[in-house]
Amino acid sequence: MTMASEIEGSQPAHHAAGHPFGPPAGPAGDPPLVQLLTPEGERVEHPDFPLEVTAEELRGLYRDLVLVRRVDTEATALQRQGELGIWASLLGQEAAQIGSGRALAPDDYAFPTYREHGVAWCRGVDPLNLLALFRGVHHGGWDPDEHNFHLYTIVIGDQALHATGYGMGLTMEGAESAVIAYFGDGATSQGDVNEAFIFASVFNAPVVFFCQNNQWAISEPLERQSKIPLYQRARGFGFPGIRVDGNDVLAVLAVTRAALERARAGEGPTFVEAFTYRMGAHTTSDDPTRYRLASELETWKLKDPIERVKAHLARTGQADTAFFAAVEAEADELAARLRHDCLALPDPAPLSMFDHPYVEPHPLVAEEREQFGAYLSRFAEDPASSSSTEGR
Amino acid sequence: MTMASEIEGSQPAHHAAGHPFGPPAGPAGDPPLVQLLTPEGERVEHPDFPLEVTAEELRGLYRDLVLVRRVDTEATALQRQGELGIWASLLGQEAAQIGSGRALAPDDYAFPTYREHGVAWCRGVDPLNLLALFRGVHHGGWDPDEHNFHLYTIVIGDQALHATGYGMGLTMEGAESAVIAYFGDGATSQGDVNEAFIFASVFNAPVVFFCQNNQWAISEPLERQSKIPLYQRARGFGFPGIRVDGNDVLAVLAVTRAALERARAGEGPTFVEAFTYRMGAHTTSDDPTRYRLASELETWKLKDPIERVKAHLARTGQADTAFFAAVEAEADELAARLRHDCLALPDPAPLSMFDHPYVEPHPLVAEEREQFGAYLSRFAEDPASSSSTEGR
Amino acid sequence: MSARATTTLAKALNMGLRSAMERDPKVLIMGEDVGKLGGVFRVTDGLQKDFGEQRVIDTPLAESGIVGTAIGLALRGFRPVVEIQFDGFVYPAFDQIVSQLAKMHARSLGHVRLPVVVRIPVGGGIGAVEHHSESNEAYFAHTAGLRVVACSNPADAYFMIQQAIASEDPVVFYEPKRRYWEKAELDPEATPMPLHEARVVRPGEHVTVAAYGPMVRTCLEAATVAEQEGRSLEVIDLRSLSPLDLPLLCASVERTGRLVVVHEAPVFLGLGAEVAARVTERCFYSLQAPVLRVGGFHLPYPPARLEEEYLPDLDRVLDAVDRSMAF
Amino acid sequence: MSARATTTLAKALNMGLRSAMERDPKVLIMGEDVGKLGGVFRVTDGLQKDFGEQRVIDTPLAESGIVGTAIGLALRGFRPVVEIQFDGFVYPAFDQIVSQLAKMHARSLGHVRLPVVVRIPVGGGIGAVEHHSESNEAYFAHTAGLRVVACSNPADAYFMIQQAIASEDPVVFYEPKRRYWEKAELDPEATPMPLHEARVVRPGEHVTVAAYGPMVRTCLEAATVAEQEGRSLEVIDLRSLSPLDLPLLCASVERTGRLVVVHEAPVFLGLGAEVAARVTERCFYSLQAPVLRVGGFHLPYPPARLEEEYLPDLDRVLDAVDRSMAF
Ligand SMILES: Cc1ncc(C[n+]2csc(CCOP(=O)(O)OP(=O)(O)O)c2C)c(N)n1
Ligand SMILES: Cc1ncc(C[n+]2csc(CCOP(=O)(O)OP(=O)(O)O)c2C)c(N)n1
Ligand SMILES: [Mg+2]
Ligand SMILES: [Mg+2]
Repeated sequence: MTMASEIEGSQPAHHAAGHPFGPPAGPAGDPPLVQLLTPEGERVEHPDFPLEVTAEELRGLYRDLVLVRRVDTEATALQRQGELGIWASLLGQEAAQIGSGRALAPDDYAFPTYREHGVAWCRGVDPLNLLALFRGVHHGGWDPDEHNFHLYTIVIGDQALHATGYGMGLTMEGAESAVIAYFGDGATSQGDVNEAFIFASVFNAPVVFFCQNNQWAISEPLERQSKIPLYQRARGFGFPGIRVDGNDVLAVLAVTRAALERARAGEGPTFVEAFTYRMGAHTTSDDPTRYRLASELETWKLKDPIERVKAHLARTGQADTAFFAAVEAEADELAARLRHDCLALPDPAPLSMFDHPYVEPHPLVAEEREQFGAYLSRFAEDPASSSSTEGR
Repeated sequence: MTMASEIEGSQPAHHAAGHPFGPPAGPAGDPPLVQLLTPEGERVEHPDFPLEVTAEELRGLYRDLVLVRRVDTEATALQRQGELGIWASLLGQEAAQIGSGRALAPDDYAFPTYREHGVAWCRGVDPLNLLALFRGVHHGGWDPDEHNFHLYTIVIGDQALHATGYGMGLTMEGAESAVIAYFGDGATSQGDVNEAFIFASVFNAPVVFFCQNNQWAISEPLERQSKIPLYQRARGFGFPGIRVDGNDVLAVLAVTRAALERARAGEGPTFVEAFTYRMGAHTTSDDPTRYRLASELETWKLKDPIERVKAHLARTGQADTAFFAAVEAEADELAARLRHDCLALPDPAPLSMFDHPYVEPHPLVAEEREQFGAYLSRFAEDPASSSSTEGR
Repeated sequence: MSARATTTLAKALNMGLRSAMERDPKVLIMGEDVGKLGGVFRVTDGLQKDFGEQRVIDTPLAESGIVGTAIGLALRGFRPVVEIQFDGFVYPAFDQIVSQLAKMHARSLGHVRLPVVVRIPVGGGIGAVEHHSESNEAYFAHTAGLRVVACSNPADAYFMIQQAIASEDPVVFYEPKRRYWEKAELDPEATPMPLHEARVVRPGEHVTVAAYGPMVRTCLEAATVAEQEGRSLEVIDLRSLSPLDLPLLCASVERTGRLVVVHEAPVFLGLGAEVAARVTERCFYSLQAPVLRVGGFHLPYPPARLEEEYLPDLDRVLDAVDRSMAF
Repeated sequence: MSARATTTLAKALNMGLRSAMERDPKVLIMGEDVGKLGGVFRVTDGLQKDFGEQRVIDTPLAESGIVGTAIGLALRGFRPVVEIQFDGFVYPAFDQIVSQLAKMHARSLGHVRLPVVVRIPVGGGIGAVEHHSESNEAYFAHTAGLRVVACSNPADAYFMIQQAIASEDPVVFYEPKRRYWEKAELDPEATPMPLHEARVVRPGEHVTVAAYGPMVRTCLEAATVAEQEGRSLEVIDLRSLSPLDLPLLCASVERTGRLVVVHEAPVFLGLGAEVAARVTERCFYSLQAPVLRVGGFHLPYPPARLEEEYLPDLDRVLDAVDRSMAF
């Protein structure tokens, strides 16, 4: 199999006579999928993506996968218990995120959506920050430059342009690093994402467009966004697209590495479609039973991103039960720590909301802050003066 | 030559070893161009686009071409004389507009930009309307439904979505007509145009996306919008794209007809790139000497869209000098009529601006109208009360 | 359906949409997740099942695309009702709304009509993450060519959505998302008042308090508390933000001599600015105090744990009433 | 360069941009046709030639893309100055401006700074086709997180653009397009006043007239005429629309007792609404008349042959002064 077919899809080269524009375009069947580890945990080779992984690296990836899933489970539980306002689960997408996150060099920069908890993990962002965000303590408390990991972006697609601009900046500076822009299948329909493709292509920006196709945009299946496989979108913009098994951490690692390498080498953008599945609800507010069949989930459970790594590690003797138990224990510890720290998160002080609307002084903000401070102190001095039925 | 190569471009099928994503994407050289009439006026055949044209039809097309160029020249002159605020010339794009405009069936619907004077002509819109628009008398005075020709859209790309929505409506009604959306090369960079591709593809809307690639978006050459030929954009969205010689009225007619037929037959959208050249300035306000070489224009003059039809008609004896003279005379007459009518266009009455902001009554508009009316009458009664140095 | 049932605001909207769709086959619903899911707030629940995928359309995830194709559908004679999933996601469609939807009727010298409704769940108070709690009505109210309305209760929701759909002009229709689940009586047989009229929801003598959408209930609660302190507030539900029902407002202010305007949107150039400026111009000699405004601060909407502080509440309304009375 | 030369406003902007680019290599210019062409108004004339294609960037034709990538560049430490070709074409970028540019500093708890300037040639009066004559400053002034300024003369243009570029906050920078070719003296060595302060451009006694951008000259002309009629107008150039320089405004109104606010934008929720509401609140007892507003009508901007009627002019300003004096 040549890469070109993977990149460009397998469109028939000739059309039926009498149809000047060829046969009607439709789903192009099962396009090729780069895979290095089968769902059964068997290591397979791919001519274009050779990958050497040491046992230690492999165990490290396994640990990442397990820990971020545990963070996710704990966050979902915290939400159920009323401690978070909402939570967007990464369940099922661990390999896509850890594989791509671990492909990044320290100087590379990542632009996430709201679901990239696994990537945040790889970039050293304490998951407590993510809990704090979904708890409503802040909108993004980490320093992006400390982690080369931008803030979560909630408006679908907006960050694709930020990533592209950042990449243009890298090119101008002659920096040899790359940018990765995360987004979902639904996001491919946004104008901004397509404009990002154009800017990245025209300015040859070192950007990897990493699309986690988890098959759903809330309740809408992929057919609502595209009639052809998403990775083929890139060819309309003049750069390569490739589909990788998003539940295969090794394949994602290898393909993302290659794409980043391409970017760093000045060869421009690449579109990586990580073919995966949102195993949970869109967020804790969502009820997927309204729009999809339980059987779909069952099929995907057989392709679980963690199970296959575990099976491979065990089968090849690269890890023993003690290792698995240790990771499990570490996960429990992490979860307990996060739960504890989350419950201990102080609510921000009321007046702190006036801290950062602007860098420089702003008379209206200063005035409102002062007035509101005075107003609050009146209540503090004389709580009876509050007529509110809602307790403050 | 098979159509598939025209539709999909001629990307190499294999990549250099060691480059997992293939060779860096770049301009794909000279992609195939559908042509039925050479610049020298020679009729050539194309396997996918057989076209029968009677001598009468051909003379009709010639007449269209000459008349719309004449309208354009007159409008430019009127602008130079201060009678129009600005004019966007179609010079050089006559074949693209007449070829596509004449491909339309009466029930088809066209969505123009601000430069589609040739298409307007085909849809029976009196050019006086266009002069009035650029004179500043109105923003679009014709009834779109009377001509199945929408208003001029000035915001780049917006109309692509309107066309798509209209097409979705046709599908819902089971109507067997099609929509054509006009836009330029620059417009392909707008999010809205790309979103239109997505909606049209997903809803299989009967839309022909007709892109006049006139090589320039004001001062920006095509390289600022795309690294690959524009017709290839479509393949990223799952529908066919094709490049046609936009200076060849017959090729444009044949290709557009086929694309419209495809749309009417329920086969969805097509992207037609009419490869042409903006022979004049962007508008009368523009100075192209600042950004492009005169030699480029000279090259394109050799491919003039009208000359080749004239040469063909003359050479094949389908028209004689009397015919050419008659068309010339008709053009002069039309120009004289337009000039006369343009100069006679009354300025709209001041209060008429309050006529159509809303369909239904609106108290604020009514109040402002009344107050402004009263204010104007005060001046009318007592002009001395105006202190204005700018005469009213 | 039995008259005078008790209904949530969300359900009332659902009933209103259904009724409009039954009456006119040209009415369509478009948006993200409006089909099987019934919208993230379930406002379109069951409509796709009953009216089919051609009339209740799950669109690609692109707001400009949604509004832009809705305009195209309207040009073909349909009456699309567009759902924007949350207030903060209307901005990608801003160009289509402001440059096309608002202006096309004028541009065409009246030939083209675009009876499109853009439904926007608006405002905060639901503990959401960023972009899900915005109050952006001022942008659209400032835009000539649009009509902007906001419902505050189930009965209005039911009638106003139908009136908006029946309007030949484009309407931006605000739904107070934190009131979606509040119940009230709804008599579908009642005769609705005109879409663009305001309503005195509680008569009073000392201070007029004008609000709309989610803040109407807050102001009513403030009026109840104020009464216990011997202050009689007249609460007006503006309902229509563009155009404004000035006659009703001015009649009230001429009686009370004082006006407080309340909304969640930031005060600076919020709707209250226009109400204040216009009422002051008309009722200059009646006003005993300047029109006071209670609204959000000049900040991006804060994280959820601060929204209770950020949003105007009963106490801040009463505080403004006090300040007004002090003049 | 010789001090105190006479310069057009467009040229002054060009000089200001050049000076900022010379001072700081991180300053970039981005937009449609800003390179070889020098922008459709020639404001960036010659800059690409002198600073290269890496610093003066002709972008693809997509405003959201321009602002979105400018944000990315700012995240990398650049200071992009974005040109929007005409006022009516900023809307495709509205989401990036309102949801990202305005909010990212707050979102990041202060970690991220976005010193991006969005230049917008604004307003009518040049006989243009649709979308080329809009006054949309109220949208951005209502948006917390943005700063909004408007220059009215060459000297201010020269200094304000540099101050805007130096600002650590995002600035929407309005340029009065019909004044691009008006000349005035410019001393590049002068010490500029702070960016967010207003200026009394003509002192007076009877009525304060506040304006900004293209209307400042109109108001100065009105003041000249009024003087002949014995009326002394104090004309204030607001310069900064967000934040407003209220102290200066109020000091004037406290002296004159009357205020007329003038802008091209439609009156309804135009900047004058905020000025009126806020000044009335602060100067309630000083005002002899309600704050009156002169602006565009509540209509999509009309075709060019009607713009002279649509736009506020000297007579409409004087009419408002008369009405104010009549209270
Ligand atoms: C501009 C915009 N419109 C709508 C939404 C509401 N919304 C949040 S997530 C989502 C679906 C996103 O789907 P996809 O891109 O596939 O990402 P996923 O959630 O599956 O990871 C929608 C519609 C939004 N956040 N932004
Ligand atoms: C959204 C928007 N941005 C900018 C402009 C200003 N503008 C008018 S025409 C034009 C270039 C258009 O180029 P192209 O699409 O190739 O069409 P052409 O003018 O060549 O026919 C630009 C930038 C506009 N009209 N709309
Ligand atoms: Mg998804
Ligand atoms: Mg062009």
